[in-house]
Amino acid sequence: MARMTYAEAARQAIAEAMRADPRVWCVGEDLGRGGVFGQYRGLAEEFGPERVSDAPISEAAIMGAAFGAAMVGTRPVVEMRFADFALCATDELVNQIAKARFMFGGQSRAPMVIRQPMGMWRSSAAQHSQSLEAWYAHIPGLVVAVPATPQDNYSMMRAAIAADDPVVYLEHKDLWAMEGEVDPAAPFAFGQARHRCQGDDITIVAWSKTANHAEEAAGILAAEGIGAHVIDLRSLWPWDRAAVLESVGRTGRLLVAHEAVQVAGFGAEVVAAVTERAFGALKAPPRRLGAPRTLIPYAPNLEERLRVTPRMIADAAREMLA
Amino acid sequence: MARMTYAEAARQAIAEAMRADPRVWCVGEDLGRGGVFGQYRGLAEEFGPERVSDAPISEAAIMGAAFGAAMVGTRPVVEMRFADFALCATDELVNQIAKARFMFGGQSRAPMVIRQPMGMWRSSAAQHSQSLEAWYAHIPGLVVAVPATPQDNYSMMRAAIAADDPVVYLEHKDLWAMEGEVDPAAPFAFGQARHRCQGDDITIVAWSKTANHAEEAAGILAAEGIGAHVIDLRSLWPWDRAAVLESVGRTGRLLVAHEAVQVAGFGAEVVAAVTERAFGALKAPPRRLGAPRTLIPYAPNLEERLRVTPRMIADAAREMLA
Amino acid sequence: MRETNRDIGRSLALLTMMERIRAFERQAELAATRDRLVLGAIHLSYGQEAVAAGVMHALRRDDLLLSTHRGHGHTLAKGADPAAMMKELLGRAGGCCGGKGGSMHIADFGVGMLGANGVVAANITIGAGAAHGIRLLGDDRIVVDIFGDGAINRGPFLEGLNWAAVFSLPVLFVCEDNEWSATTRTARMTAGAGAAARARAIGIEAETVDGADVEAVADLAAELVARVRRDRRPAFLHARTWRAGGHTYFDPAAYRDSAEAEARAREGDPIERQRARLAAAGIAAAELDAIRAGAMAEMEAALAAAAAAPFPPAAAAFSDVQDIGSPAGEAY
Amino acid sequence: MRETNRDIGRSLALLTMMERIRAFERQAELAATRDRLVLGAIHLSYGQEAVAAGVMHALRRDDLLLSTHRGHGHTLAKGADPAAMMKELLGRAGGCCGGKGGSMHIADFGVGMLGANGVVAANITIGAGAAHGIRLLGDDRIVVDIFGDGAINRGPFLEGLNWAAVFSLPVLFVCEDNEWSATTRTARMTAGAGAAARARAIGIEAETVDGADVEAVADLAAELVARVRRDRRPAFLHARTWRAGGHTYFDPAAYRDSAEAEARAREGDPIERQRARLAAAGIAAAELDAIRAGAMAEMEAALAAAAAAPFPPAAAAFSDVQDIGSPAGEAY
Ligand SMILES: Cc1ncc(C[n+]2csc(CCOP(=O)(O)OP(=O)(O)O)c2C)c(N)n1
Ligand SMILES: Cc1ncc(C[n+]2csc(CCOP(=O)(O)OP(=O)(O)O)c2C)c(N)n1
Ligand SMILES: [Mg+2]
Ligand SMILES: [Mg+2]
Repeated sequence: MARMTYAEAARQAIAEAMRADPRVWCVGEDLGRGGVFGQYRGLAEEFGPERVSDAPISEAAIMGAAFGAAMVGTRPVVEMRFADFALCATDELVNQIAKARFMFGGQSRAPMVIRQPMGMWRSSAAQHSQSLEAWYAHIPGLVVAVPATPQDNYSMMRAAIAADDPVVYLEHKDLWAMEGEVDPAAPFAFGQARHRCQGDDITIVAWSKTANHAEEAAGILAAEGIGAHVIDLRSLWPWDRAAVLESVGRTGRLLVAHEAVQVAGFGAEVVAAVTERAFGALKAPPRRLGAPRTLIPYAPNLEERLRVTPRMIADAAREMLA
Repeated sequence: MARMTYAEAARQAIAEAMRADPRVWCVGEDLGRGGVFGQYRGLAEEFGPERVSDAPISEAAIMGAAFGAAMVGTRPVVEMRFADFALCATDELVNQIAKARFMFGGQSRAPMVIRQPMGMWRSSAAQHSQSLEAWYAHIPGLVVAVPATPQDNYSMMRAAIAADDPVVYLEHKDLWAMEGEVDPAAPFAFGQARHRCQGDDITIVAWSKTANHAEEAAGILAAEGIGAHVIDLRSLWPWDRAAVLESVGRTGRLLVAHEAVQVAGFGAEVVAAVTERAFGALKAPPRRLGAPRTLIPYAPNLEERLRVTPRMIADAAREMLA
Repeated sequence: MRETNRDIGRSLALLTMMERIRAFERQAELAATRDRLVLGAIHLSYGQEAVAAGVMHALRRDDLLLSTHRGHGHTLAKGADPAAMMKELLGRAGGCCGGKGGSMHIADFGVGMLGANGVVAANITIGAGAAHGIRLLGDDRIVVDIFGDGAINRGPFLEGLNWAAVFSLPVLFVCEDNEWSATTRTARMTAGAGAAARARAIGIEAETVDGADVEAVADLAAELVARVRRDRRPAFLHARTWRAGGHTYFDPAAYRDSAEAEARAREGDPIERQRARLAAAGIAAAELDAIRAGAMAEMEAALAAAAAAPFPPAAAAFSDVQDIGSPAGEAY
Repeated sequence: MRETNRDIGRSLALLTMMERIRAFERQAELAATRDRLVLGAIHLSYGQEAVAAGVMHALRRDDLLLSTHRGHGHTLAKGADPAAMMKELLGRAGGCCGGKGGSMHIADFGVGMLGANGVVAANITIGAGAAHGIRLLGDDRIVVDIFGDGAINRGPFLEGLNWAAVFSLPVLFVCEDNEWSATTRTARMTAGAGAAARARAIGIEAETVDGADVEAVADLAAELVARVRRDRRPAFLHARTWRAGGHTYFDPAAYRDSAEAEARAREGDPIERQRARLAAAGIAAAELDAIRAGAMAEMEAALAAAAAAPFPPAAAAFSDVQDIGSPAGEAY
């Protein structure tokens, strides 16, 4: 048990995996100087430049070459710097990495972690702020990780590196400095949600940074006597539908909150899947809170306007109980 | 009014637009010989190689260069050959084309039609069969067109070329040879669904090829005395939520069918949006029919296994009424 | 005369491989056109067989290969079983990818063939990466990464070559230049002096060879493969060849001047050239004919076996997707 | 002495522009560090001002420009209003993009500046396309498409240059080679002889210039711009320069040898060089100082105006997205 930041938790997870398995290596731009957010600090010094490798500004090659190296038995951690730049390597990720094992009839594997720092972060504007987790959940072959706390960024990074599947690993840039206790022995499995707090009045489903907001909202609601069960999905494929169904079975109310654009966001999947299966349990219409279908502006006041806040979550929950 | 194929309908729409407006031009690989599906046949002969332009195998440049040309006032029709290859140009489409007007504070426009033939088509396997319409619906700045008939492929292509927005134009490869009547004067506006058939028992929402299946399913159901209201959305952004809500208000039952992977597909958005707004009207849980979250196999028997068929739609509707 | 015997042996082996490739593809074509057993597109390499035969001859079985949509010849020459390949083309159980990939995704990891690719140029970075993996693992294998002339206009050509050079990776890039990109003459859409010049500008030594001459291809490939294996850095082989047929089996190639196309195909037929060379070296016509007949018989048997094989079991649609969140468990 | 007067006039104009660029960026830096009015990253071009000033001097106002994340200098030199630019950096109403783009997306279509870009190399194909549009429209404008040395390792470099050459487009590509890609020395990640050699291999004539010498840049740019305008085909200018500061304003660049970095910055300071040249040509120090003071005053006023400007109205978050399906109507 130790206190550390979200960035440091993943860094330690990687360092430990690299110590344990010489096939694990990291590759991306500027990693030798610790990475653009310092999330690789010290790793090049410990493991050398071959295993913590700089890269040219060649996202397609970073993704494609890491995939080739994965097929021959290494286990790359790929750094995309900003989730937005992964769009320079979409063919490699979606047409190649996600599909190869199936197309080749099981002959190949792509044990890769594809780190894509995402989300809005201090006026980064439209090309450095996106949250595209719904895209990757839609693509067979990919596992989608959306950690929200230092503990989960440790446990999930360990699990992602240990996985034989390609894991799209979406860290939220606004969480790098978040501190928390980390227990390296804490169990984790993809598809198991974290229950942030219990309550019988409403189920609030969220992930990534918004899960922290949901927990905060539950605090506001608790002070008013409303019990919210907050479920942090942690991974979107697989996702813990069972936990959500169990909770909605008790509360009868479902609110899903996320930072991404609401239209065709993963919140739609949660609402649809739950409504299909637990329609009879619902006491009120389910509801989503996501960003409007507009682009992310630079001006801080406009950027703020698009954020889903704890207060918005609490307000929506209250309305659903009214 | 004339009888023609789906491919020919779009071809005529383009030819007419090019005759009327010298700024309209087409660009993509092999267009000079009519395009890989013959959907540009004769255009190079009529308009010359500058306006029906071949391209190197450079999807990123096709997309990026067409965007640059659009910003200076031309109106490109961009051919991606298979929707899957558009993933070689995702940065250009999503980070550049969709965002530029907003990022530049309204100074620029990207009047472009981005043709992406999609869908399963006679054993084309995992890299030539995808349906990713949900992705584009999730991206602010983009209009998403999914025509299902010759008439709509005519009217919608005309509207797409006339639009000042970038339109992701997804034709289904399995429909190229479909014949039907085309009225060039038929009105069309993005966001207006087509009512394929009326009925008061269940609302079936679909688009692209699956809308034709839904209509067929309605025929099966009608023979059994079940009235299905089949709504072909035609565009997914904007989409005709009002029409769907009106229908579900009458029928109380919503079934959404599409060829794409069901998980995080656009069907989830339709179910979620309707449930949020018309919960009280629903008499049964809404339901989706999409592909399982697996890759598209080459073997014809396996490929067939992933298809949503008219019979499956009819069966699901019947179950919902039981 | 040991030397000469060894040379003749190699020459016969190269001819045999080319005959097998052509016979395989003829049967594949018949399976598509006559038997209608192939639904998807298949891309034949008629006239280009010398590149596959000559380059693969220089490789060890544990060396690695990545190829393109036009990859039957490369795959066969790397040592894959034609019956398993033919089953794959017909989408059958027992296909080398279990019938799930088909012609454009043919692969046989058992012989180091890490896959054809349906996306032009995508294999260039992946192949560089396989070599990167070899470097990290520290063994002495090398990678051959083949692509067409059309692929040199896609970004991964630049990114993959630069990657291989920067990281000093053991990969031989092979540009199989058949002058065509589907229905387009590649030269019309390609600026500058071509594939080899582009490679050199990225710091990779490049050599051009007459791809209709299988001996020349084999010689140059042997030299470059040895160099790559020894120096552990990339090299580039530009093989000039000619696509004798259409882009796919159903493309009549009506867009090209048929007199020119036929003349080029005739002059550049690597099999006829090799037969002539061997005849001149004193090999009896009967022996040469027997090689051809043997290849034909082998591939007819491969097609027969494939046509008799069952389709994959339905469960195959859900296997080999992913371990975590497998659709075999939860698909919706 | 008309000739000399004209030369001196140009020299003074070039100096003035460089001083204005530097003064603008100093104020931008102060806005970020001292005033905390800039939240997003800004990338300063200290030491690189000669490229912006020299190249833009060769352009007409209606010529077009596309630039990178490090684009303030280019934009200002193309003729944009510094007050509107500063408002953009502060995310204010009246910013040249209405406060919605910020530093990395700065644009002023009114002076032909079609945008900076937050994605390295993405502007290369877009700029080629702008030239394609000009070709289709049939007028005599040209495009300047600027990118850094790091951008030559991304696919769009190859695809965009090949496109421009194949379609014979009026675009001048400018590689602003400051030897760094963020915290990485570009040479370590770049194979071969560099930007100009790569351009030549794609059939584009390329010239290299000392980017610290604004007169040399202006001379070469004038020649290449005239050539592009006349011949309607692409050319390539490789400007060698040095990033005097960190990658962003908050990067202390601790990863580089500070003695080398400082020496390079000192020797390569294009403003000091131009001042020395003008002093040697007889221009009084007072006149040179007045140019600097004027630039400083102008940019202090720009910052003051920006800091006083209001933030954009809330509705701006929903405008300029799309006409059809606009979020101003229906956003969810
Ligand atoms: C990225 C991409 N764009 C387009 C295609 C369609 N396509 C398949 S093969 C081909 C021509 C390829 O030419 P070349 O690389 O020379 O190989 P060849 O077919 O001549 O063997 C094209 C355009 C594709 N498969 N992938
Ligand atoms: C595709 C992409 N990858 C990575 C980045 C992050 N990034 C921003 S600037 C930069 C360095 C660019 O170097 P160069 O092109 O030489 O331009 P300079 O910063 O030196 O002006 C990097 C890696 C990006 N913006 N886009
Ligand atoms: Mg070719
Ligand atoms: Mg640089």
